[in-house]
Amino acid sequence: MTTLTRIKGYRPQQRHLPILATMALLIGAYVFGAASYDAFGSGQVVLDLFINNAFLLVVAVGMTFVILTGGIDLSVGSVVALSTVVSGDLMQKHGWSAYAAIAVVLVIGALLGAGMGALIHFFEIQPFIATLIGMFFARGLCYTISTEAYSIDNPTIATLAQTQIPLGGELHISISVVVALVVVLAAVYVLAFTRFGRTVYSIGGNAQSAMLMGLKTGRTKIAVYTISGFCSALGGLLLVLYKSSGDPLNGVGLELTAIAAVVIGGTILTGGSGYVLGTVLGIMVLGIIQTLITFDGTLNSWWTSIITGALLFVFIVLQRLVTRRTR
Amino acid sequence: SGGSSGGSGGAVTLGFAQVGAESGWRTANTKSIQESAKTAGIELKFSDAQQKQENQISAIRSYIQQKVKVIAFSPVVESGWDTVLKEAKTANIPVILTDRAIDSPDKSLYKTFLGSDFIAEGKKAGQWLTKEFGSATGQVNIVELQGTTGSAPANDRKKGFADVIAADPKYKIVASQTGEFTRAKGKEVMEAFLKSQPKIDVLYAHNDDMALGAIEAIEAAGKVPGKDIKIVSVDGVKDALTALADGKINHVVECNPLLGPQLMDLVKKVAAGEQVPARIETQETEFDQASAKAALPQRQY
Amino acid sequence: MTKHRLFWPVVALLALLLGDLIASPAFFSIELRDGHLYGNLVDILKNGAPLILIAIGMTLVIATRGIDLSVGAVVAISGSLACLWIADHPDGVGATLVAVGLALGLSLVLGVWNGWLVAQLGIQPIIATLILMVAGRGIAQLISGGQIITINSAPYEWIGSGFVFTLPSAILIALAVFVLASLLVRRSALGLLVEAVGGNPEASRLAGLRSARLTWLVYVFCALCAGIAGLMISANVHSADANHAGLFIELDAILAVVVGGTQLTGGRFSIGGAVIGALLIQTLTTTVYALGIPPEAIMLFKAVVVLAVCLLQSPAFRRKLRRRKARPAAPAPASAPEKVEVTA
Amino acid sequence: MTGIRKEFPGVLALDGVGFRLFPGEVHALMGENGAGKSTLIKVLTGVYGVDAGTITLAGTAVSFGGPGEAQQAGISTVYQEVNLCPNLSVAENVCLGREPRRFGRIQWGPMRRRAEELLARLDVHVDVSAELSTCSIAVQQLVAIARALDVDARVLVLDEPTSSLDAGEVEQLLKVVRSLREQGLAILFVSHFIDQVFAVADRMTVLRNGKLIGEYRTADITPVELVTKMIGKELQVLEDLEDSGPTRAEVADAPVFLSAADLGRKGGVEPFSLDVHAGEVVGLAGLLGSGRTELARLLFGADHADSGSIRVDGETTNLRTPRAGLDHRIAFCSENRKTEGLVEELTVRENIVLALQASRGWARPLSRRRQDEIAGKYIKALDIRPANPEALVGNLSGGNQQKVLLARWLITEPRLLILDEPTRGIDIGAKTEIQRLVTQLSAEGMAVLFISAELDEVLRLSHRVVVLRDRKVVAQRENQGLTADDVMATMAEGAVS
Ligand SMILES: Nc1ncnc2c1ncn2[C@@H]1O[C@H](COP(=O)(O)OP(=O)(O)OP(=O)(O)O)[C@@H](O)[C@H]1O
Ligand SMILES: Nc1ncnc2c1ncn2[C@@H]1O[C@H](COP(=O)(O)OP(=O)(O)OP(=O)(O)O)[C@@H](O)[C@H]1O
Ligand SMILES: [Mg+2]
Ligand SMILES: [Mg+2]
Repeated sequence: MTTLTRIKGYRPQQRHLPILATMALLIGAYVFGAASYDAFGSGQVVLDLFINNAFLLVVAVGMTFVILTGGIDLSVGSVVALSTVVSGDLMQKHGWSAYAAIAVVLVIGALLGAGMGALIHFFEIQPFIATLIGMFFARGLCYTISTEAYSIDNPTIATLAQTQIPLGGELHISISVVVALVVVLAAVYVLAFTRFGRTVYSIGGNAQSAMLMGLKTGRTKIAVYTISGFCSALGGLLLVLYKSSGDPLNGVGLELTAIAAVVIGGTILTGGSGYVLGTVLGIMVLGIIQTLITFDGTLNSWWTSIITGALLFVFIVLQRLVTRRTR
Repeated sequence: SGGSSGGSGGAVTLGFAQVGAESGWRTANTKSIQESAKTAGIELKFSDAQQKQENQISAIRSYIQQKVKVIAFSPVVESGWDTVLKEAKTANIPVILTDRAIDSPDKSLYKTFLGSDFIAEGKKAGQWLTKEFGSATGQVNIVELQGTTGSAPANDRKKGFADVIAADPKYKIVASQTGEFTRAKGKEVMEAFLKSQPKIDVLYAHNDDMALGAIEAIEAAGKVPGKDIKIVSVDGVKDALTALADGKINHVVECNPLLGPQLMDLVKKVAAGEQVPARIETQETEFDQASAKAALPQRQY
Repeated sequence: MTKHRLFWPVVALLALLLGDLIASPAFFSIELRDGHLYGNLVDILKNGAPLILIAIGMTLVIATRGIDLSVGAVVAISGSLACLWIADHPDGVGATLVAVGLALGLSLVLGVWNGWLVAQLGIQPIIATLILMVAGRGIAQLISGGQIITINSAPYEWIGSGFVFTLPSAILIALAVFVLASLLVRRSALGLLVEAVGGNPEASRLAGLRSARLTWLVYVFCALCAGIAGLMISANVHSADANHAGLFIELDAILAVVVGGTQLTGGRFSIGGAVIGALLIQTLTTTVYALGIPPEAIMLFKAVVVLAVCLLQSPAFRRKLRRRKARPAAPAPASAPEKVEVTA
Repeated sequence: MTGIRKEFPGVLALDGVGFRLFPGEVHALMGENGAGKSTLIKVLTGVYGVDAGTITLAGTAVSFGGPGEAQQAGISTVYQEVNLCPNLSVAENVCLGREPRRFGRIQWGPMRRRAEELLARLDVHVDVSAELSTCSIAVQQLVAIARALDVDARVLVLDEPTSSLDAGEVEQLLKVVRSLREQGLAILFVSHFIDQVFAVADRMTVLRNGKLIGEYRTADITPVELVTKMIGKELQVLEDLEDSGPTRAEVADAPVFLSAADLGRKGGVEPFSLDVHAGEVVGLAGLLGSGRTELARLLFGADHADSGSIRVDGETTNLRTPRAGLDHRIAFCSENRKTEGLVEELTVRENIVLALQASRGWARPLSRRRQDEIAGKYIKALDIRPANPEALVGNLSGGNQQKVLLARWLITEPRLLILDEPTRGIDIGAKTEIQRLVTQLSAEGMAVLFISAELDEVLRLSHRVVVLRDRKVVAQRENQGLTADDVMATMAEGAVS
């Protein structure tokens, strides 16, 4: 990487380094996979990464906003589950139309997020705790609605789920991927080109200063959690498309995966520095690790965990070394 | 490793997407599948989903990419498989379900189901109870240790049991709490039950591990498990059979994880295009003290 | 008094206990049975001991602005290794000591690993420890062969479910670690240095602190605490469950630390607060069982209780509450201005 | 503002303070460290609520919910500590919240240009797309001022805007302030530099210990009277400072304590050589960004040098970390007390003993009694207020925080004390005290490297002046008959020593 950039005579900005490093590592992993396993090199494997992780991507984008302000949102997994259960309940039990259910789910997600944001802003409860409460609350709601998974056979959902968008050759993506990419682009735009987005960064840089600079920090904080709640709800809906089911056990531990993706993507957990694009790459890293293991297909359960951890380690350490050396 | 692909050579390639390794039962299940694949000469592509349906789906997708001959998997949950199974169908790869069923109305998505029926297991436990306490007068106080809230075995074993005992009002579940399928939680919850419930006649545990934990709580409270409090549980792991042989548990309903050999037979048949029955139940029994003693020496897990 | 850092956590704990007393008067009954104390309160102490231990370790990690997600995995590894050794060796005090030594030794190594990633490579703690969290459970399963290892060794079981002078040995061990940690931290300069590193890492570096070494130390200590907790958990149920032992305990531990008044942003910490926090969480769990809250409602119940506890502790909330109460009573400010001056 | 009262737990910061500000005037708010100036400003702009009293703006009673609302009402403020976002670019820090937009989309190009313009007004020319954290504290301060000037304001509040600026920048700033006064703005100005205040203010209000002492027209009061009102007693000005130190000849005979040869760092300072004798005060002079801080950091080991070597007591050593510097009894008191100096949530006592404790290691704790003793001694010596060793440093006034930082390094009894802007934000009483201390310590054999934006101060204290320009040591002059103009000239165009 170092030599590559030097040849071009292009010095990447310090803050872009983690992203470039991650990208290079991803390409390396892909090349390695394609050389080692048949069928890995087919483009569909890359597209499947997006198809399989579309919902996670949306959730992680919301999480990126929160982490950029220096906060954290532990409730995302539960809100995802709640969204799938509420969709199931409304469509299967109460016979609602898909669109009405979708609207309600998104509103619920946003409201839950706003509630947590309000706890954080008005009562100065630490984000970790406030969203942990949200996590318990949303999961609890799931169980009260149903302890059993709904199988969703709503025709609209089925069509949305099974529509494949061909990309030429044998390649295709799903509608979820399109939704996820739209969310990513919107987030990139909001963070880079709107006053709100820059306020998000400034809060992460120094919340006290941001307040003294006269920025609307309170409103922004609440908004950030609202966005995360909304994204989780949307992620939940994509999961409904993915699995056609509403299961109260969905998304257990998802918050950690999302946080990990964001942080692997180069965002600093204390806030103020990072990019949505990094988050996309973070998801890809986690996805490709899993794909490599699946293609290998010889690992038993515990070796799967160990190798996942080891690959994570390799990725993170290489990323770290690359960014450090070029400094 | 790697580099081998499905269709090549004579060996049949089987892609198996396991739920995870969440319990000893599951590990025995995995082991049985891996070993019998070896003996049957089937090339096994194995993946562990770490209890996540998403992971299972993506594993199945990758099997489709790798063009394996047959796909088998133990569904994490019953619903949500239509999309990916349609992809498999389009790719002409037959699918076998193991251990748990799925609830898709489209039965053409999979060739067959091989596994157990959790509701039936709950029912068996209930039937044992009604036999055991059939002659008892007065109320029979039951405490129940549920599995992980929301999971299919917990839901079904609870339901099957409740259906049977509902027939007689003298059976009363006085306390029911989740023990999350673990010994530690089983013990912790039982400790609390023993304090909040003045009289407990029977403990029904959704799996053996919770029953084993509860036994320790009962002993610590100065009571005799199997006598003061009768215990019935599901699964049939070695430790539970030992406890059963010792009289600490009264009845165990088996849920057999060793379906590897049966599965490999099916895989070969399906790969050869033979017809197979749509549903195959694994061979399962129930254990009492005598049969536990007899079965113990050969118990592998 | 209300200014003391532990005041509100203790109030929250007492309030929860009071709620229990009202809901179920038998909750507090304690009797002597088989030569040891028996009752819900004893259970809280005994079952809460592992969480207390981990919360103590986690407090120090959090004080340096870190976080340790791998404690659950360390619990599983430590328990599995100890039980594996004991299952393979004839029982006795000697085997138990070896097993404990092995398990704690391995925990130490795991702590060194975490410390290396964080302090030496400079990887963000949450990710650095995530690696071990993921891989560690696999290692535990590798050790145990994926099966629950059941053991039968009285000396080992004593760690988790024994009694000393009618009191559960687990809580005594936790108490000992607590006293030791408190002494170590407050009698030496460790506490101050850790708080400085957590409060302002760059300033601490420029003040000549060896922050890498300190960071290393806290991760090792945390892993050791988790290792002991792992022994306790496995000893309590006479078996090692690599899959479930310590699952999600990191969340509970972090919650305990934060409820105990330590900020996740590092700096000032309170080990005593973490212990209170852990007891609070365990009390909550026992309450759920004792009151017979249905499993579907546990999460909602927890959400409500934790919310109440946090609001109670939140100065901002109390301020707002007071203002609301004060407003109708005294609408006019005490010293009204006599004359209005025109400015600007 | 009338009858303002503000109480913090344990501290009555403002007690019945009134204050008037008219359009088209510059009004100075004067007082010692901890008098309540910053608090008054924060109350005015809604950062703190008041316990009692009223604020009237243009005839209507107002009460702002926060700086945002105050800004909307036309009050633009530069708070005392640099309150900007280090992770954002300079341009953004200038424009944040008021970015030029089209259809809600931030126009980055115009924004950069606007920031450049605003900074140019203050004669600052930096790369506005650089991250703020890469800029020196002085540049940051100027950025904060530029930000405040950007608002379409009726009232401009400047809380110690000049504390780390050198003469040139100050002159530029005062020029801008005067022109804004012409435009009819009401300007509130806080500074500990009496001459600046007299140069620009029309009127002044004096606070002492949170109480209003009085309001005076600049024309009616002399500097000495003002200082007397501020501190409540006569101040003996220390004119005889220079005589108390060792003479130049003595110092030259003293052994060399530290010697740097071709020490340099890419992007920091170019390789330089420097000898510091025991008991010698070496002053560093240079313009903003000339590399004084960088040089100091290399000598301490805060940054790692790329080239050259350091010898301490004649032995070559490798100062890789601050810890190594500390072990060689070198102390470095950073110019940036907020981010590089203090741990705000710890107490005064804990901050004071931190470096000493670090050098002893964790296993040899200072006893509590010893800590109290040390803290008590320096609280008294430097007049830290409130005189409570258990107060949180974050709650102290800016000047008092600076004193705490100084105390931390003094107690390590270093052999080389590097002071980077030690008098930043310190009132005159304390400033003379610190200068006296430096002279005294050097007389006792301690070497001091003294950096200050105030050339006078440097000249008064130093035996030798090292001049930097464009991150390069351009001259080393014995301070014998050296005048400020001489040094200025060297700083500006450079010369061979
Ligand atoms: N948040 C706070 N909590 C407690 N005390 C405070 C707080 N802020 C300020 N104080 C106290 O109020 C008093 C006035 O402080 P202030 O910052 O207004 O002084 P100042 O006049 O600006 O001094 P300086 O010249 O050093 O900046 C000081 O004694 C300070 O310790
Ligand atoms: N013109 C500039 N543009 C961007 N960064 C600068 C500039 N000048 C200095 N810096 C940065 O500011 C930091 C401090 O520079 P340095 O502190 O050595 O200057 P100084 O002589 O101490 O001046 P002062 O502290 O008065 O600004 C360094 O990290 C340097 O990279
Ligand atoms: Mg001030
Ligand atoms: Mg400087």
